[in-house]
Amino acid sequence: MGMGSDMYRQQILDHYRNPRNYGELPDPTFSHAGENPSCGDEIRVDVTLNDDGVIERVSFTGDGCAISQAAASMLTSELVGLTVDELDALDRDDVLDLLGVDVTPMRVKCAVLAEKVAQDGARVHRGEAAVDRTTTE
Amino acid sequence: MGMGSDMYRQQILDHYRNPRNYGELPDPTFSHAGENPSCGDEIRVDVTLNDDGVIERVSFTGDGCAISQAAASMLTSELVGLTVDELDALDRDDVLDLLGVDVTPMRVKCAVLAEKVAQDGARVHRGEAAVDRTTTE
Amino acid sequence: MATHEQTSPLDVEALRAEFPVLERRVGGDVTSPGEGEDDDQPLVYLDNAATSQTPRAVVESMSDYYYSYNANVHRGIHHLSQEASVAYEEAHDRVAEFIGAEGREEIVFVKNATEAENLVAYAWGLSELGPGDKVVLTQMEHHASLVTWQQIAKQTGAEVEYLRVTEDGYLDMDHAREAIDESTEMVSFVHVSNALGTINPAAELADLAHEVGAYVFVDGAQSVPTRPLDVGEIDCDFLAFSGHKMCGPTGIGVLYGKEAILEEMDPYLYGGEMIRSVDYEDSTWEELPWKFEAGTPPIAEAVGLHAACDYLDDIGLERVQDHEEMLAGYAYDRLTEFDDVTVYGPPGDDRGALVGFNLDGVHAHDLSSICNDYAVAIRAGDHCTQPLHDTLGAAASARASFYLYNTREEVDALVEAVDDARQLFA
Amino acid sequence: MATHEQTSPLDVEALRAEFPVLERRVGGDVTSPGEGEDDDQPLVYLDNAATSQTPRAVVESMSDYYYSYNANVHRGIHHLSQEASVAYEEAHDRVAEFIGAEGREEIVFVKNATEAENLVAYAWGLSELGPGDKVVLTQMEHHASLVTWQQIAKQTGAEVEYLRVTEDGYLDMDHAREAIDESTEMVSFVHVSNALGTINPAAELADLAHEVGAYVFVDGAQSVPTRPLDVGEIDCDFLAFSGHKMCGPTGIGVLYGKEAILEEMDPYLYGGEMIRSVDYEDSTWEELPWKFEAGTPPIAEAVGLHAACDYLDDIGLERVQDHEEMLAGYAYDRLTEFDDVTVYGPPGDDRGALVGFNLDGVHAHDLSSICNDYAVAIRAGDHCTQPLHDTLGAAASARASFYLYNTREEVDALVEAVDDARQLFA
Ligand SMILES: Cc1ncc(COP(=O)(O)O)c(C=O)c1O
Ligand SMILES: Cc1ncc(COP(=O)(O)O)c(C=O)c1O
Repeated sequence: MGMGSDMYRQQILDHYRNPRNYGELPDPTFSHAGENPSCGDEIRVDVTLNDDGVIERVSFTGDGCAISQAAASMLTSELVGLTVDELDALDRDDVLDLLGVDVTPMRVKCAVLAEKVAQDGARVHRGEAAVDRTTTE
Repeated sequence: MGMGSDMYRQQILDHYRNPRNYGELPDPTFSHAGENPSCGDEIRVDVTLNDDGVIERVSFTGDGCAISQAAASMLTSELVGLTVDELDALDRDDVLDLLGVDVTPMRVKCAVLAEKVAQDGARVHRGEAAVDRTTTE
Repeated sequence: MATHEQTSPLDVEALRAEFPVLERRVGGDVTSPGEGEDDDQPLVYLDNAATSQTPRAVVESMSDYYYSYNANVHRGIHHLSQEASVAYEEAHDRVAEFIGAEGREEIVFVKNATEAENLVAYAWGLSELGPGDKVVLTQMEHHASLVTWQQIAKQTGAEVEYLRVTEDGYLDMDHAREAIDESTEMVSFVHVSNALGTINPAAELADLAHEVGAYVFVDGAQSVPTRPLDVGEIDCDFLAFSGHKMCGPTGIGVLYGKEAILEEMDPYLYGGEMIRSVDYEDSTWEELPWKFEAGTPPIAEAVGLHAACDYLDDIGLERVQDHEEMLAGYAYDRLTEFDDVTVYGPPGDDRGALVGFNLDGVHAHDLSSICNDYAVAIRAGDHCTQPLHDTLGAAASARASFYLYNTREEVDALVEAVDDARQLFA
Repeated sequence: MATHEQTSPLDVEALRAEFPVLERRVGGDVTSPGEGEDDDQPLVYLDNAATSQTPRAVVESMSDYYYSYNANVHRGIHHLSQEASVAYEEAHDRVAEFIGAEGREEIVFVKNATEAENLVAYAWGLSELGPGDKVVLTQMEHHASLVTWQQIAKQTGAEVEYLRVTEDGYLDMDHAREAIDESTEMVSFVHVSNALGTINPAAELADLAHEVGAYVFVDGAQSVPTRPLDVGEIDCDFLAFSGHKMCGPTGIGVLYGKEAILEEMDPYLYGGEMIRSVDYEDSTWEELPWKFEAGTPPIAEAVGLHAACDYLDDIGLERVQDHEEMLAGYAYDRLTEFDDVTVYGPPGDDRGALVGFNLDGVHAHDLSSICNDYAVAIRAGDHCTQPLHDTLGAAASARASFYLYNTREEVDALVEAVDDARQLFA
């Protein structure tokens, strides 16, 4: 293997090959989808909240580059137990930390897609926004 | 007077100040007008031909920069006695020779205006062209 | 007589060293310029309203682009493309900052100020204008806006009204208050006239337009390079200017537009980089400003324009303005000393950095030729304001225009050349 | 397997010395490019279809313009303006010669190939197209022509028909013969596909179009830079290409049009330099090509494009073509050795200077990122041919594209990087 694999560390490749939380939830509190047109990445996130507004279950489906799909897999693994406000407070550095590698400027849009989709979904659910589909471009 | 007067040698200035053949002919065989939009120069030439197609009388009217008006004055002084074919055979070097100075590229259009107007007028007269107004741009 | 400053706030000698072309010597004999002739006189470049000269820093920024990170922008993943993309996008940010815009969304790179006018005329005008609508221009418009709005109005059935210019070269504001009425959809005016030197009251005109719900398009081709300008203070909806008049390169111009308005507008040029998605049936558009930038943009030129903004801001636009107005005032005073010279436009202490004039009995082109014999580069013609020249009763005028590297001595050289022409043609 | 030449007719090492950027070393670690990181690997630039690199002669011609005769063109009487005007006009002559056009009247300088498409779509299409008319394109059109004609057709009620691409990446000429019928007003096609590498039979398509009285627009963005091209031989009515893909600068493109057709067309951008005369009521237009060049044109860029034509002709376009096709064939052969790599388009011995491909299970963007780790610059995406990619069933593809300064060793570096990606994702 060559010298060039930083952005594709084993952990990312593992999440890409074996995505966690992949699939659709039966009765989600909200679902939201989005895309990163620059790579053609697509992500849809399903979320179930309990009565206190805490995330109980999360899943995603999607298609696209390794960075976008691995980021979705990693992020969704972290969301259960967070409140919607805590979800809202996440920023791009949180995702980049999860990925554990530096992502080049042009690929940041891939990395943050799942996060933005989940956040927009929550906002639409709370009536704070009217985003039809999220896009990271 | 400064060093910069080549293009405005006394002869040219003289023709500009005192144009020869200025005015309109009473009964011209043909009249033709044209312009050089780059300087806004305008020239109209009246020509009388005799039965052999030889230029008998020439006059011009016009308005514009010194180069265009002096060239008209000098050229019209040379045309009497030429046949229309000889007029047609004149080229821009003939006018530049008459002026007796080198004319900068951007001003050549001024210099050749009268010549082009006379030639186009003759061509229209002979039915060889349908130029409404001549332009040297 | 001279009411303006006599001294410059700039260290002009130091500035001139940054412009290699100012060391150029040109042939004293106009009749055979160029090669093979002794280039014996130092160039006096007074044609800055047509195009400004370009400092080393700007030229080198572009060579550096070509020599170290030239690549196509947008969506490229490799190093060079990332570097070029960042540089290209940051050039938008830098220009936004330069004119006080909110951000890159409001800055569209086009090829020149003229294209900026056309962009709005096509993308907004063609669909929004119609019979009964009015576009208000001024009699002193440059052809860039005059011809564009005139032709788009013709195509849409809208009417054009031209605000009059007073005897002393000012915009007739009474006429403005009357003409800008409820039927007015667009008020487009030149900020600093490139023919008269008039500085138009941009904020006041913008107020008049906004009161009747019209948009305001400011032609900043002569103002952005020469004075501090803040789109927020003017509150214009659109602003157009060109790189090549502000120490920047040819091949790039800028359209500023308020984000909310640009957002509403359909694109005008179609192609790569401006689309969101395309299928064989239809297409959707990219975000601002890319929606209006079809095809490979002027990348090196954007880098150069960024450097030009840095260059001008380092000097300080207030000081540039003071310096130029000092020169324009001085030239005005010297030229009006000749009885047979007519200087157009407002008085010497209230004008932009240029002086348009005519010498009785001498065609402006002849005057320009004679100045050129003195290596004094001025422009002669209608300066793309042909209708204005018709109202002035002059087919053409001579124009000397100044920039940060010009000196009072250069004005003296101009005056000497004009005096020579007077004697020659006397 | 390899049926094409293995050796190059070019002295590539000598040529490379003219391109300073090719000495660039870039970070081996893609994750933090740029400053502060060891730039430790020599750049392998294989993104030439997006933009080519720029030789010293071209960059220096532009610096020389800025440093010694920068001035606005047209109608300027002073020395610098004369020199700049002559250079600007001669650049038209040089480009005319480069593509076998009759003269400068047929050469319009625009900002890029995309604008050339739009110019014709607006100036000819908007007024000439209507319901019942058909524009014939190909499924492999670049967005520059696809989106432009699609949108102009929508506005005018004309219909667009896309010529099919066969399984092996060729244009379906049976479909062409059927689709190009009496209702067809325009046939616009890409000469060399920037996604598939297909070389379309331009003269044959032009014949089909002319038989039914349609115009022919050739998108030469990829062909003009890479092979000898003569507009007379193709007999196209229009041709578009960009400076930045042919060793020239950004900020300039060319529209070639037959003189008689351009003559008939109304202008599309309005402003200075393109008018004959203007009053407050109406305007008349300049001669060709100036009628289509509103505002201050890309002067330095025209000088640079002239130098690029000289540069390419000195090398010889036949030799450039042979060299590139050798590289494309070699890359095709090497990449098709991998079972899990799909190469799009025609066989290796019948294609332009590029190879578009995908690696099973690996997104093209990931592949491009990994190549970048090897300092191999390739492009990934839909290459502005999104509808074509839909028909290929691929959202994106990776593309390596070659030019005169590339080597077989660089192809080897690409193949090594692709192989690394295969193993990494296996
Ligand atoms: C086939 C083709 N047509 C048109 C274009 C558009 O060229 P530009 O972006 O320079 O306008 C390109 C380049 O991207 C191309 O490859
Ligand atoms: C006032 C004014 N507006 C517009 C323009 C047009 O600028 P450009 O030719 O760069 O498009 C100019 C310059 O000639 C100008 O002086």
